[in-house]
Amino acid sequence: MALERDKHTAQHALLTLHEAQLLDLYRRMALIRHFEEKAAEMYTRGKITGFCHLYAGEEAVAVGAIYALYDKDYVVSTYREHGHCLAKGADPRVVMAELFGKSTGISHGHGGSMHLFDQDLRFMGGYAIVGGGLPLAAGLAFAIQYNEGPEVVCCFFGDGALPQGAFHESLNIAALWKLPIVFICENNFYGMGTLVQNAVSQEELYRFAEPYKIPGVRVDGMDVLDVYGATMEAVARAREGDGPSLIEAVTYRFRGHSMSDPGEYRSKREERIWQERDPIKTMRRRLLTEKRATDAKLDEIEKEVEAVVDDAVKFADESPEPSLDELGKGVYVE
Amino acid sequence: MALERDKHTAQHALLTLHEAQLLDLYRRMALIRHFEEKAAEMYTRGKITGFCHLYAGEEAVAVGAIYALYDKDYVVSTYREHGHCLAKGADPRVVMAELFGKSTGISHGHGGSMHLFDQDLRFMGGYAIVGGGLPLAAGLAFAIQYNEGPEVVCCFFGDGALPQGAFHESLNIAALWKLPIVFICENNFYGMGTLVQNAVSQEELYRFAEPYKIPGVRVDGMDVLDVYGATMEAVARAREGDGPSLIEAVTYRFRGHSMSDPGEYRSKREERIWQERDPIKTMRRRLLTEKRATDAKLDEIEKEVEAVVDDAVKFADESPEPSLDELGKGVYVE
Amino acid sequence: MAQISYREALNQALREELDRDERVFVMGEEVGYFGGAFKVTDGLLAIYGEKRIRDTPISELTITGAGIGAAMGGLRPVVELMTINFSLLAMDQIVNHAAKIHFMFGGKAKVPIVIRSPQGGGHQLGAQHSQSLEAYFLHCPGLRVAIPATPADAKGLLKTAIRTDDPVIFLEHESLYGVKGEVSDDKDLLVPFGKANVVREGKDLTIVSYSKCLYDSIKAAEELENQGVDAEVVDLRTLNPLDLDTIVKSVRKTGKAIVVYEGWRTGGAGAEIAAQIYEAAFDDLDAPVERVASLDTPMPYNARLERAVLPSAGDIVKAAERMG
Amino acid sequence: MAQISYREALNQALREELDRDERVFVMGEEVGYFGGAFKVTDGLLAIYGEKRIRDTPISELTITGAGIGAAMGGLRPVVELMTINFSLLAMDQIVNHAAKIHFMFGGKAKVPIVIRSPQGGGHQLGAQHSQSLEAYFLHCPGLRVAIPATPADAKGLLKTAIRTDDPVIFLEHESLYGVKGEVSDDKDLLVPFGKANVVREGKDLTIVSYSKCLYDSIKAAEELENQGVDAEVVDLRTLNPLDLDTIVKSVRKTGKAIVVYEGWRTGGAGAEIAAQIYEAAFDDLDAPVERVASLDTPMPYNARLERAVLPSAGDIVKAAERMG
Ligand SMILES: Cc1ncc(C[n+]2csc(CCOP(=O)(O)OP(=O)(O)O)c2C)c(N)n1
Ligand SMILES: Cc1ncc(C[n+]2csc(CCOP(=O)(O)OP(=O)(O)O)c2C)c(N)n1
Ligand SMILES: [Mg+2]
Ligand SMILES: [Mg+2]
Repeated sequence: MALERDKHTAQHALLTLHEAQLLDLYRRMALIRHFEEKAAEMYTRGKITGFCHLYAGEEAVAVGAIYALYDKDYVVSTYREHGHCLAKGADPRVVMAELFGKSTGISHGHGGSMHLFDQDLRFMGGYAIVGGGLPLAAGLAFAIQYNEGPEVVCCFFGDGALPQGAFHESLNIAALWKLPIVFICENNFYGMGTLVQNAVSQEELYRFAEPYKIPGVRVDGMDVLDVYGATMEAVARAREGDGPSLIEAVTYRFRGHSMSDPGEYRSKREERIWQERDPIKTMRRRLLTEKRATDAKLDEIEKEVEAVVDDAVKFADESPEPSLDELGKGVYVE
Repeated sequence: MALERDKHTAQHALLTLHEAQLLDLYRRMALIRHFEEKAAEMYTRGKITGFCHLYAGEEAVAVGAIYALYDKDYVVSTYREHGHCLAKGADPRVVMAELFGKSTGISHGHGGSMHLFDQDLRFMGGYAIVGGGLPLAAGLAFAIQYNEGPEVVCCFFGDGALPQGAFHESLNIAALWKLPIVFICENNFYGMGTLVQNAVSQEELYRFAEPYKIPGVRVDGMDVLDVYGATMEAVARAREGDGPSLIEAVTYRFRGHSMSDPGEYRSKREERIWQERDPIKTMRRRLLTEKRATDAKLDEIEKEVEAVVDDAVKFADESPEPSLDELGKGVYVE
Repeated sequence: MAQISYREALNQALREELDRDERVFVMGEEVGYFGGAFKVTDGLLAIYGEKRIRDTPISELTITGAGIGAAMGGLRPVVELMTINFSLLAMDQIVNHAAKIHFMFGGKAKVPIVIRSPQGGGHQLGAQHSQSLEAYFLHCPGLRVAIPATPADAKGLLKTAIRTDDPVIFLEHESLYGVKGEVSDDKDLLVPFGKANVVREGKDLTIVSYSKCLYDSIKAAEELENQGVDAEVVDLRTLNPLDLDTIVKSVRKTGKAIVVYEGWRTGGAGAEIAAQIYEAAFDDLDAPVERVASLDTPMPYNARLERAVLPSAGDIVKAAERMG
Repeated sequence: MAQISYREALNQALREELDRDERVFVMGEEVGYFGGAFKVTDGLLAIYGEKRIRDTPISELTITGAGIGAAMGGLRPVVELMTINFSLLAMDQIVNHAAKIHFMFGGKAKVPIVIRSPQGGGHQLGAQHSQSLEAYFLHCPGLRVAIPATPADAKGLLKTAIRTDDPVIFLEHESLYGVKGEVSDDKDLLVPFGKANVVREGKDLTIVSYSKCLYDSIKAAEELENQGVDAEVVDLRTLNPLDLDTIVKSVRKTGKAIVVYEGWRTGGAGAEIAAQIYEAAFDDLDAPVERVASLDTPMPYNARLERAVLPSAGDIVKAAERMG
């Protein structure tokens, strides 16, 4: 599939970002990848249960988009949200502990893999109802506008969410009220086993922005700088009061839909093609080619994040489970 | 508001339709108008209760569109459906009896003004949930396609339904599966007291067809021939297996939202402008100008439909109410 | 104290809370220029402006969801769903989101939203516009359910709802908006959740009810008085929390209970209330709890049929007679 | 007769009905190429093709509504909602449309749709993916509600559901798909709606249950046997129609009843069943009916907490002990 957007944004980002920033982008992606690989291992070993949807392959989207945000900006995500949560600054320890169902988990073991949340980080939650996060994100953006705040909301969802009524309703309300929100559709071509062309009557998903009179762009979701650049533009627009945008990030999940899906509906060939476009390898290649980093430095980062993830597993493993005394409690604030 | 579509379709229809057909169109519109005026009177006299949403002013839409259908084609409508039901061939007696809540009513007095239905006429119901009819209509179209039938479905809904999720979901599925359906959005500028530009981020509603890759056109909903012509095209397309279309018919309701709404949110001036575009007067003028009918003939039709409506009221009035013995029955088929 | 209508009482509560707390805002279809389909929000737009009195498109799912999001973002939304029938379009946001978020995220998120909506039959609006759906919300931990019968409670409970940090489903009744009663203008007077009101004392029989059925219950109690039966009438005010103590205290005294509700009989809130009465006061009961409710049928349009489907004072009297 | 799983039994029912009646088709997310999220429709696409085994976009409201429309157009749709949690997006089409259409249009329309959906907890899927929502559908006249526990009933009830002219909510349980049992291959064997099954006879206590809780009930009955308590176990099979006769006959005999259900305790189907038991057999009851159900809380992810939230055989035994 041809990407219609040219790469000048990515190129521009490469030129304007400092070396430390470029390495930071690399580090974040590497952290997510290692985290997800470890999560897969822990799932296989029975430490993690329930549904576990990994983000491996899609790191450039969360990292690139969230890098365009300030800390005070909000993120809303789906059940495939480990990456977004880590990119927003969550401590891998409490994320892994949540996957382990421990009381030290970011959602106190109540949420699990699909329901990470941190109010302080303004990571406003992973939601397991496809399309469910969009209205909430519009509401957060409404609150910002109401308070005349400078923040924006970045709302992630999959190609599978596009046919949901909530998509249309939320884009309409956001456009009508010029809410400060960036909708990021992670088009990884599949919703479970369903190809996007069997779910949406239009394959160029960004075109769904048109009737609402808001900008719609397609970016290379395997290129962290392209995602970053496009999100910067959309965020600036939202922050200036010019309303929402829709970004379609074309990407690919390297694993099955969840840990229990062998992904038999995809061809080995297709998987190989996309693996060659691995966002982390791509970034590494580019940093080396453009001489913005050395092999040694990047290896060091990989080691570093590996250690961080190992520590997170240790923390999660040693943490206690929530107490049975809590049973039936915590349902109401009051 | 400028109508972007030129009138060649209307002109073409005028030239190709026989005189009997033109008079038939006129008769249908006149029947609906008289019916609605009588319904208003009966409501004021307490013969009709509940919600009663009149179609006066919008007759050209139902009549023009449904004239493009065969008897076997299906119609799905809203709570403002007296016009569609009559245009589809319902006997005014049983429609009026339904409004009176009588057992002879088209829905046995169970439905009332908002819930007319006749399986034999393939008038598949008036629904009172805004947007609720669209998925049903898509399902009917699916059944046609499944049976490889020649029929099409014509689904009417208001501008107010456009922001509903069901609109998006239904257009997507209809487009994806190339269902034989014509979506007709009656844009009368208001959903209750809300102006369309305060509800939809795009005033040119037909543009919502674009992302689904289906045709979208705007027609003059005060011109029965324009509506007829555009619907003929959309129906032909649907019947040939080329899928759905979206028609936006720009129109105006001459009365309040329902009998209990004085319509204070609209200016007298605005109302006057639209009253001058009365679809029945327009048609009369045109038939006379083009010498396709005489004043006497048209007056005769008016008299005729008046008598029909008077008879309907008499029938309704004299009909019995459903028996209390039926209480709690009729909930299940089996 | 002034004699005002249920509608005005709600309007007053909204004004007072809008005045008290900048974070409170009202959102819904026709709440602004139109003043609300039932005129509950009449006049608010002129005072508070479009920022705080927000007309929305017809998008129940997203209006509700946006209210939840706004609540998570620090505001205190009062979302009006024009009638409860349309809440069925928003069930995902209500049940899967509003009710879950606080718990599911380990207690760190809160959703202080009020979803106001009128419900009920009696106006020949037919099957799709006459429902009473409190049972759905009662069967959903994480939600609070308030359902006032009187103007004073309408005001006091709405104020409490707005100040509560949990999501509240606030159910009004379409037939009650014109009902008048004494309402305090004390801006700090709240009616607490979970405190039922014994509106009539009696020793022979307990009639438990809420919302519009309260009036049928009172009327029945008056008729029963003529038959020498002294009925106590309890208005629950909120279904979650449910004030079982007050109910049980009454039933212990009278030995008989009738639960009156407008929802469909089967699976309605009255089934739960009855079950709890049995569980707490089985040995005190002289007869099985009677349930007086709507017949299990979609609502017919015809007025006579509709009247017969709905529970009435006469039905309550008959139930009392059945209990001997 | 063959020993097959609940999943295979459902699959067999679908095949037989697809073979029998050209109008039957299956529609839902992942029902085709993927074979169903729980593999219930596995293999059907290859046999019946895309026309009759239709994968859909993720649009629960419209999938359901389109099913209703297709039913009105003369087909016999079997719509799969991937899990019941997503039915909350389709409540408007289910409650406002499917349940109303036949009555509201004066009896001239019919909606022979089956909406199949798995529900239930126990797999650490958290608050948004572990619900049991039968109570919502029970509280909606116009719908039928089938909820099989065994492979034989899964097959027989699904066949009946498909042949019924009313809309049927057909609730499966995510934990039962692998359960095996004897299933007839008689293509004309239907399990009728409204006939409960006494799966274990006993004289001391009646345990009324359905779906997965039936197995907990049987296990509890076995444990109780060791304590010298002879429990009768009734599987309701359908909640609407409800076979009150069979329940009451049993309760008349035993004088004690426990209702076991996986939905939240408050406002659950068990409240209605209990209320009907009291109403029909008050004088035969030696103790109040016990309800064993899920705690009133969103489901926690943590496995230990989840286990404690769900009703268990142990809870049933304890309830029996409480009754003395
Ligand atoms: C409303 C709803 N319907 C169905 C599901 C089951 N489901 C979970 S994920 C998924 C596919 C979603 O695909 P997409 O949005 O593309 O996200 P991806 O998994 O590719 O990141 C489905 C159907 C759900 N969780 N919610
Ligand atoms: C889901 C839903 N929300 C709200 C309403 C209340 N309501 C009835 S008609 C209406 C306005 C609809 O306007 P439009 O679709 O433009 O149709 P028109 O009345 O102009 O023909 C509203 C808000 C409803 N019936 N259903
Ligand atoms: Mg996807
Ligand atoms: Mg309109």
